[in-house]
Amino acid sequence: MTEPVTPIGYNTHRQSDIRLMLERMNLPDIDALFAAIPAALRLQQPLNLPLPLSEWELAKHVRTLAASNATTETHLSFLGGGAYEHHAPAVIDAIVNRGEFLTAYTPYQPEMSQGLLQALFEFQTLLARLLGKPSVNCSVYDGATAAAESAWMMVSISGKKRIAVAESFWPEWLEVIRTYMRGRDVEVVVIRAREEDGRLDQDGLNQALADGKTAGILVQTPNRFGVIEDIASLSAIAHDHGVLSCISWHPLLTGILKSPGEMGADIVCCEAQSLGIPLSAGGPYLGVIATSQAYEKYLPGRIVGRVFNQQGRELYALVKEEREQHIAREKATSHICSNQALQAIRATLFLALLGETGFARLAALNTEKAHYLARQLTDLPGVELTFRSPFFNEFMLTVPCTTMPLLEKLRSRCIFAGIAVDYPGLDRGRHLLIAVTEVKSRAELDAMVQAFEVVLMETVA
Amino acid sequence: MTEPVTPIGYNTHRQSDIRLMLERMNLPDIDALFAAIPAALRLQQPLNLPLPLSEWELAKHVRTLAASNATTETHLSFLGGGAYEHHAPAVIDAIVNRGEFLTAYTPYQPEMSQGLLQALFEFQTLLARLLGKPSVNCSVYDGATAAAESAWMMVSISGKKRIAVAESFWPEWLEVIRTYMRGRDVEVVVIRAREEDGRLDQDGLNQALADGKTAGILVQTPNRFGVIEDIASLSAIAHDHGVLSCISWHPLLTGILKSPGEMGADIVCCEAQSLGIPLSAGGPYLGVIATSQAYEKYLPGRIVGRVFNQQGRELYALVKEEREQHIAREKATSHICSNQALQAIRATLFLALLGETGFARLAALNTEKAHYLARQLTDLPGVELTFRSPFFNEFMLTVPCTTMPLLEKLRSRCIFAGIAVDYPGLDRGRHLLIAVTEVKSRAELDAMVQAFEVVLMETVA
Amino acid sequence: MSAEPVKTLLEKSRPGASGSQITDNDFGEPAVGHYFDASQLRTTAIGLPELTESEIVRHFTALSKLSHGVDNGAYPLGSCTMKYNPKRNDVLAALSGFRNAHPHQPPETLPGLWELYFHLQRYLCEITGMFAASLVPAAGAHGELAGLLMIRAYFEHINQHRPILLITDSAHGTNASSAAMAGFQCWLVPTDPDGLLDMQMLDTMLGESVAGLMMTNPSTLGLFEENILEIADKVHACGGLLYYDGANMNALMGIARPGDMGFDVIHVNTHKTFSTPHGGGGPGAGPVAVNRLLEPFLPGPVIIHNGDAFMPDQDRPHSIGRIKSHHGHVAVLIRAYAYILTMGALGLRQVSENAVLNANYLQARLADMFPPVFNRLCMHETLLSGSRLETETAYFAKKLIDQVLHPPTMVGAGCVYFPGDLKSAMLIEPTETESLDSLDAMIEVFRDVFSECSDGSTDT
Amino acid sequence: MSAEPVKTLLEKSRPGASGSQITDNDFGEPAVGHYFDASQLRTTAIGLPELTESEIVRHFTALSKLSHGVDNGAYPLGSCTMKYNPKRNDVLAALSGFRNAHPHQPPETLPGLWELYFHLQRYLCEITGMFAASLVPAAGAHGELAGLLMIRAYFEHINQHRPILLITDSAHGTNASSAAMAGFQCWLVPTDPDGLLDMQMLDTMLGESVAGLMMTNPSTLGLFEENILEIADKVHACGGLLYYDGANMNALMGIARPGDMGFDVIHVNTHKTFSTPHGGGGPGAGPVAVNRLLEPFLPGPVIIHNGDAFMPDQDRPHSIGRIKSHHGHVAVLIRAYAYILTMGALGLRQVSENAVLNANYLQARLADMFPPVFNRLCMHETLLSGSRLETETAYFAKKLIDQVLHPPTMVGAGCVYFPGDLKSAMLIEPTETESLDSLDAMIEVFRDVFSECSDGSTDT
Ligand SMILES: Cc1ncc(COP(=O)(O)O)c(C=O)c1O
Ligand SMILES: Cc1ncc(COP(=O)(O)O)c(C=O)c1O
Repeated sequence: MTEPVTPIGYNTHRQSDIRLMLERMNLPDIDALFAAIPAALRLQQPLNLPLPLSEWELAKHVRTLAASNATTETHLSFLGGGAYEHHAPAVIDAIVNRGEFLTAYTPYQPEMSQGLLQALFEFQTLLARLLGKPSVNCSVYDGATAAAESAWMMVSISGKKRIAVAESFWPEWLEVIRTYMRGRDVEVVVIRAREEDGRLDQDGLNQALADGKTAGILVQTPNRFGVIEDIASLSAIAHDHGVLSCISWHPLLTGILKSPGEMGADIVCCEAQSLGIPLSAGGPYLGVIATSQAYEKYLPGRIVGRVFNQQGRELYALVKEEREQHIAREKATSHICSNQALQAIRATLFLALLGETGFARLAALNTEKAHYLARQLTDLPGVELTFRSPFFNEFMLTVPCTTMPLLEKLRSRCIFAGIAVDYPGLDRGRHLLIAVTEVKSRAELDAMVQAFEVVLMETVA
Repeated sequence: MTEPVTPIGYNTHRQSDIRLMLERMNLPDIDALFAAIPAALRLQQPLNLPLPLSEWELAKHVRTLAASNATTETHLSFLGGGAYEHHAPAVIDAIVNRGEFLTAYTPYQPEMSQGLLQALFEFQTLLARLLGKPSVNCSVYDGATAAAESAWMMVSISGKKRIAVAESFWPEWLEVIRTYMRGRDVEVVVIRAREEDGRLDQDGLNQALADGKTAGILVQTPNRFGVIEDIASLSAIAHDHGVLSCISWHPLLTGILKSPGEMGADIVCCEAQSLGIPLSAGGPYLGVIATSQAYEKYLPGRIVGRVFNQQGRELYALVKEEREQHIAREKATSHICSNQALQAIRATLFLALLGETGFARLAALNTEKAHYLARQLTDLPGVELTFRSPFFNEFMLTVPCTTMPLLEKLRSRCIFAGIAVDYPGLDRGRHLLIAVTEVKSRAELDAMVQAFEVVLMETVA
Repeated sequence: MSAEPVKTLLEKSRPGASGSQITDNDFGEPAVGHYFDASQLRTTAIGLPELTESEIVRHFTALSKLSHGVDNGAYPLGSCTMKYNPKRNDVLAALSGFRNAHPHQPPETLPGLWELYFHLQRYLCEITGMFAASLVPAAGAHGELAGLLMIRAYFEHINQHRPILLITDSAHGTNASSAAMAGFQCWLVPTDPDGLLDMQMLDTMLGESVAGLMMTNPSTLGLFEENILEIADKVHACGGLLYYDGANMNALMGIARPGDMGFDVIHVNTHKTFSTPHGGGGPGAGPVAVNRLLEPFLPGPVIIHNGDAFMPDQDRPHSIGRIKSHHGHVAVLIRAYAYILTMGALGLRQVSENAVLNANYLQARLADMFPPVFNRLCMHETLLSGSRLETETAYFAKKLIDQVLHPPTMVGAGCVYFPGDLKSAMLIEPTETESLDSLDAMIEVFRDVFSECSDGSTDT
Repeated sequence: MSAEPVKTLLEKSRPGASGSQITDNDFGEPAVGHYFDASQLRTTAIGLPELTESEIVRHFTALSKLSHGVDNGAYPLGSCTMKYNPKRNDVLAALSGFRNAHPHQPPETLPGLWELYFHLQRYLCEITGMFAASLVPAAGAHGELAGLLMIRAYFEHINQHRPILLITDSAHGTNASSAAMAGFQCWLVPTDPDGLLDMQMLDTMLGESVAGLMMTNPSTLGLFEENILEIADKVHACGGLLYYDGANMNALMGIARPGDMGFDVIHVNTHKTFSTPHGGGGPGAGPVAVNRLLEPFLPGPVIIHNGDAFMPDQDRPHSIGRIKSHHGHVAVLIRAYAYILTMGALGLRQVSENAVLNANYLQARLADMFPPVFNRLCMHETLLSGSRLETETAYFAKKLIDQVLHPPTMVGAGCVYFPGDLKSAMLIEPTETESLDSLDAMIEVFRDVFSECSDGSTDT
């Protein structure tokens, strides 16, 4: 391999720097540094990778890839299913792109990171209010792993290796919960949704909990049908059986409803993507877990607190690290190390920018727009709400034709009309989950209704 | 008008704040503050403006407007004519979007603005090297006003109210020079380009300068035909006649050629858009003027220097303000107050990011790609370079058909193939100015040639 | 603000460290010398610094830490209207549909740009009470030049020789220098003891050689020119025109309009009134607007609605001609447009109400230390006297800076003129985006520093 | 770093100050209570702060000034590979075509995403010498979990009961906890006096209950495990598999490959080796790669080239199943992809050469104060002994901070383990993006602070 003349990419040393450094270290050449690597392992050829690109070539290439994807800007999208097209105020990007936040590591050194730590502390404070539980971790990977980690918390707290999970979780999330629980040999019992209203079957739940071997229940609201669960009753059932109640909560719901903490949940987990985090085809998002002080020691991940340093100055710092992997290792509450800190700052900014009033208004606007569209669509012949239960910004329709051709025809009109849903007990291929957020104008909702009507006619006919 | 309940937009006061403040000031209401305004002038109705938009409505609206424009991303563009599609490294935006730079005012208070002042000082230093003159102002509005302000500098220095300007300036810029000179009753004498090589007619120039009444000459290189002028000879002629030489210079040229200062120019002005400033449909760009120390007092605009403050600390500060409008008022060198400071920082970043080596390479790459395309195109039947003079990244072709249909047909293939040029003495409607920069790949250049050939056939036929 | 000085890029330069990525694998390292006249080829280095990207990012990040913007705190520079610059507008201005459009594209390929321009022209006319506008001027001073050249062109058009322009003595420096650039002779109209234009002097100065009067209202002293209708009548009566420097429009939006006051031509500073960021000195934008009489003289492009398309008007034979290349400061104007659409009519009125409220609040609460120069309510800014200060104002300013408060505009540190004997005055303009908490904090710092300065402890 | 504490948002809150712009003129202020169960409706305030946009921008700008990133200076935290994070990659990750794509879009509407994923999978396999990869894990620890679940699934598949996992005693905390989460029992393999894996102990520990050995190479002590081929043979010989924690890949790119060393499954940390910003704790990404044997067990999505389209493989019956929602950290992975395309093969090799050079340079130049714990050349990081320091390392760290230098990783301030009696050791990893000037400056600060600490002046 011939030596390149100038440093490539982000390398910094010139040949002269390297020579000088080697000289000062009394080494003949760079190769000497790698003497410990057995000769058999030393690569003799360059890696088989494309030639380095200039910044403009790279930009053109990646722009071309990006441009080939459909997006919420190329299509009128009503996709939800756990990820929502909300507006992220521009302030968020402006702040999180500041190098002081973007290019920092985990704030192990509190003195170097007071600002970052305060931002995370504020995140915990605001999320505690939103979720109704005082102890909040400053993030796990996403809503799905938050649910899985919460399940394990219940197992750890109770010492019982079984959890009861609502079948009406997002299917993907249920799969993640299963993957995580399989690792630790925790039994996952699934509780059905009632066919009449799409809510969790309380009889089934009572039955499942009857033998006293369950650690806790894990329920999502709104559930995979968009239906809002009766958290208070479910938590009461759990508590009647002496088991824990864990709710996977859509954080915007607190704009209208009591927090899950207020309604009796012992643990609240959530996907906080809706709080100012772009869709990004699925990630990075933001998982959060909140619980009561008593269970704080079971929380996975970082917690920021106020402490006194060795010089007696009060400051923000990572606290309660004895739970964490870098101290407790195989006994840790979780393995999480890198988390979603920057997304947590995004969420903090989002909540601050909306404020109490704006947050409530946003939730109301989402609700109203979703209900407006639901009303218009159910005016179409044969289209009805699958369940007559309360919903927030996402609802499930039963349609008088198979969903796939319907969705495809709408897609050819640049509309992502929703997600096809199947659930045992419901007619196959007849259900659509449709999400509406504040960003849809009335004109767009009306355009959707019009297109839906036309395509419905075509498809039914 | 009814009082809105919450502060609208970026307003900060709540009704309660306003009441409290008025109370503290012993005023009955807001209206009292405006008592000095005659009743007849007080608006009785709200302004006729659209209702306030939410951030997402605004974004959608402006995105729609933006999406309706063609751009260098929707079209393969060979447009130049004074504004060039160069790549601006991403670092530039990341830095200039930092609030400390973006949201600062002119650094009147040096102690609050050392970083900003240093950045501008560094701009002056680097531009001085690039242009070959030691005294650089930290910006005027654009290349055109830089030329006009330079013309006035020559008038002020010499006391003579006539300037000789090359007719081969960008036509728009020539118009700006005329507008500016008309204000101050300065006579503008225009010097023709030679038909044989597109360069300034030296005989014409000698003649124009013969009567000794001209302040100086103002020549652009590359000129409006893409042709590189012989700066050294022109400056020598000017100096022979005892008049000043001012060159409007493309800053990237210094990557290959001697700086205009080295070639004898007394004043150098330029449009520095190519140094990391986006096209933005024409602005904001960056005008710069450089000159020798002796003429520094005639420079328009800000100059940053090192001074000692009242506490004896050495710092950066605005200096030589006695030339400026806020001190000299009607006797100022110029009226300029707000300038293009942030664009100057962009240019500084651009130069630093490329460095000596990268800058030379960039200029070479531009040259080579332009010459590559020129060779391919002139291989087509009937297509030739109008002038056989040296050019940089833009060249003029004579084509065997009228340019307008040619350009339009290429446009329908999403190619902006160039700018139609007319100049007295050249065949009308037969000339195209084509710019090529580093961002064009060989595949794109070849695609252009192919399309050009096809369309040429169609158009000639 | 007290960190170590930062070495310059050239001091940090490590020749050979950069430039490796400026290549194209298809073109290699081209030799291009033969394309040029040998005598012109460069033979020595330019002397540009060489650093890696990381070093450059750190350098400028460090410099930013030694700078102050409204994002960092209050910026009460009088006459500068340093209000919050909305981040959303920065994003919109950077949309590819604007950012990557080339100015020489055929006009029909820029419909979105023209639509935005057309409406912004209209909104600015509505806000100011004018008839037509051109967005092209690059800054306030540039707008002045455009406006004054229109006045000049108008009189040339009607064959009147009017070489003199009246300017108020408190006028911004640009007014006089723009007037000079437009070829006018400037006569200064003095300020009367109440801070208003001296009406008697105006009478004596007006005449057939006078092209008009250039003023701002509220004036640079922060006062509303109460006699404006009378002034306009007088100027018009003798055939002159009235120029409005709109730098102080932040006091009047939705309250009163220069057009209604009788002004014939105006400019506004988007980087003041319409919240576009000032970028440490610019770029700004200074749209001009005119009454019906002067419309033909507007510099291009002027965007018209033509059938069903928005387009630059190609037929403007009386225009004063181009005053800069291309279409004006597009990326700045987008922000101003977005600002107006966010605020709406009531929001803009609130802006002016709050801006005036804040200035008066400061004036009232600082009066015991810094009595207002003119003992009356002010508009969006207040001129305070430093007469009770026992130190120099520069020292006072330094002490404010030590408390991380940006000082107000003072003589020698700002670009306004204080007529007469006001060497120790300071002009404060808080703007509407400072909260009551922020104003109170500011007042407290003033109070602390004032009493510190009164202790005789003027050591440096 | 010594500025005033900043009040919290809640302390600054002014109820009623915000939220006005959260409306839609077509929908007004909707009342939505009736859509929900009355008993669930909220009756008290949530308690969110209310501030204006300007106040919020200032708040977080102020907080940022109390934080440190690689943009601010060297960040030599051992084991964290804090190198320069290219700005261009941030821009590319934010392109609308990625940023505004919904994860539930039909896969055929995301061709650009899959193409990028496919190639990134391939590049990572090429760099590490593995056969196939999944990009979905959210971070290094998540990659570990995925990898260990694959090992578990493999043994279940071949019906072997192997409950034990060997882990080096210097292993990162995540290794042990990921192993626990995957249901393994952890046995720690000790380090020998040379800092390498104790081969004799390995022999005694290996057996039929052992699923495999998890290690990083270079180790967390900064040393290359010279016996790796022998180790791999031993582990494989008794039927176990070898897990490679790729957090230290920055030492080896283009030099040697874990696949060639015999590792069966690995993860890499894009936020270390591939320059994606760590955002103050995350998000990162931890792609996993495996040999042919383990390929069927990879968690989805795995992108395949199918005819002429890139697509998620829908047919993976043996997959361990989903480990998180959706497709992984798209916005992070784009950056890693862009990084590799910018560097190319030679650039990546230069990275590792320079990273190792820099660590050794520091080791050599600091040796008189902080002798290396293991007296030999190190790889990309070096473990230094604090035994000659007359103060506590925490005090030394504080003094570095006073000089605005981010301290290296120390016990209690970082997430690595130092086996044995290394309480006062520190792990320094400069990375390749620190220049010689920067290293020399760092050395000088160390020297100053060291001698200060040796003067007995340990006052706080
Ligand atoms: C009253 C007044 N007029 C005119 C100007 C000039 O505006 P610009 O700086 O945009 O040229 C200013 C700017 O400070 C001003 O305050
Ligand atoms: C050696 C090693 N392994 C694993 C990890 C965990 O990676 P992550 O933080 O991405 O989960 C780290 C992170 O510091 C590490 O240094």
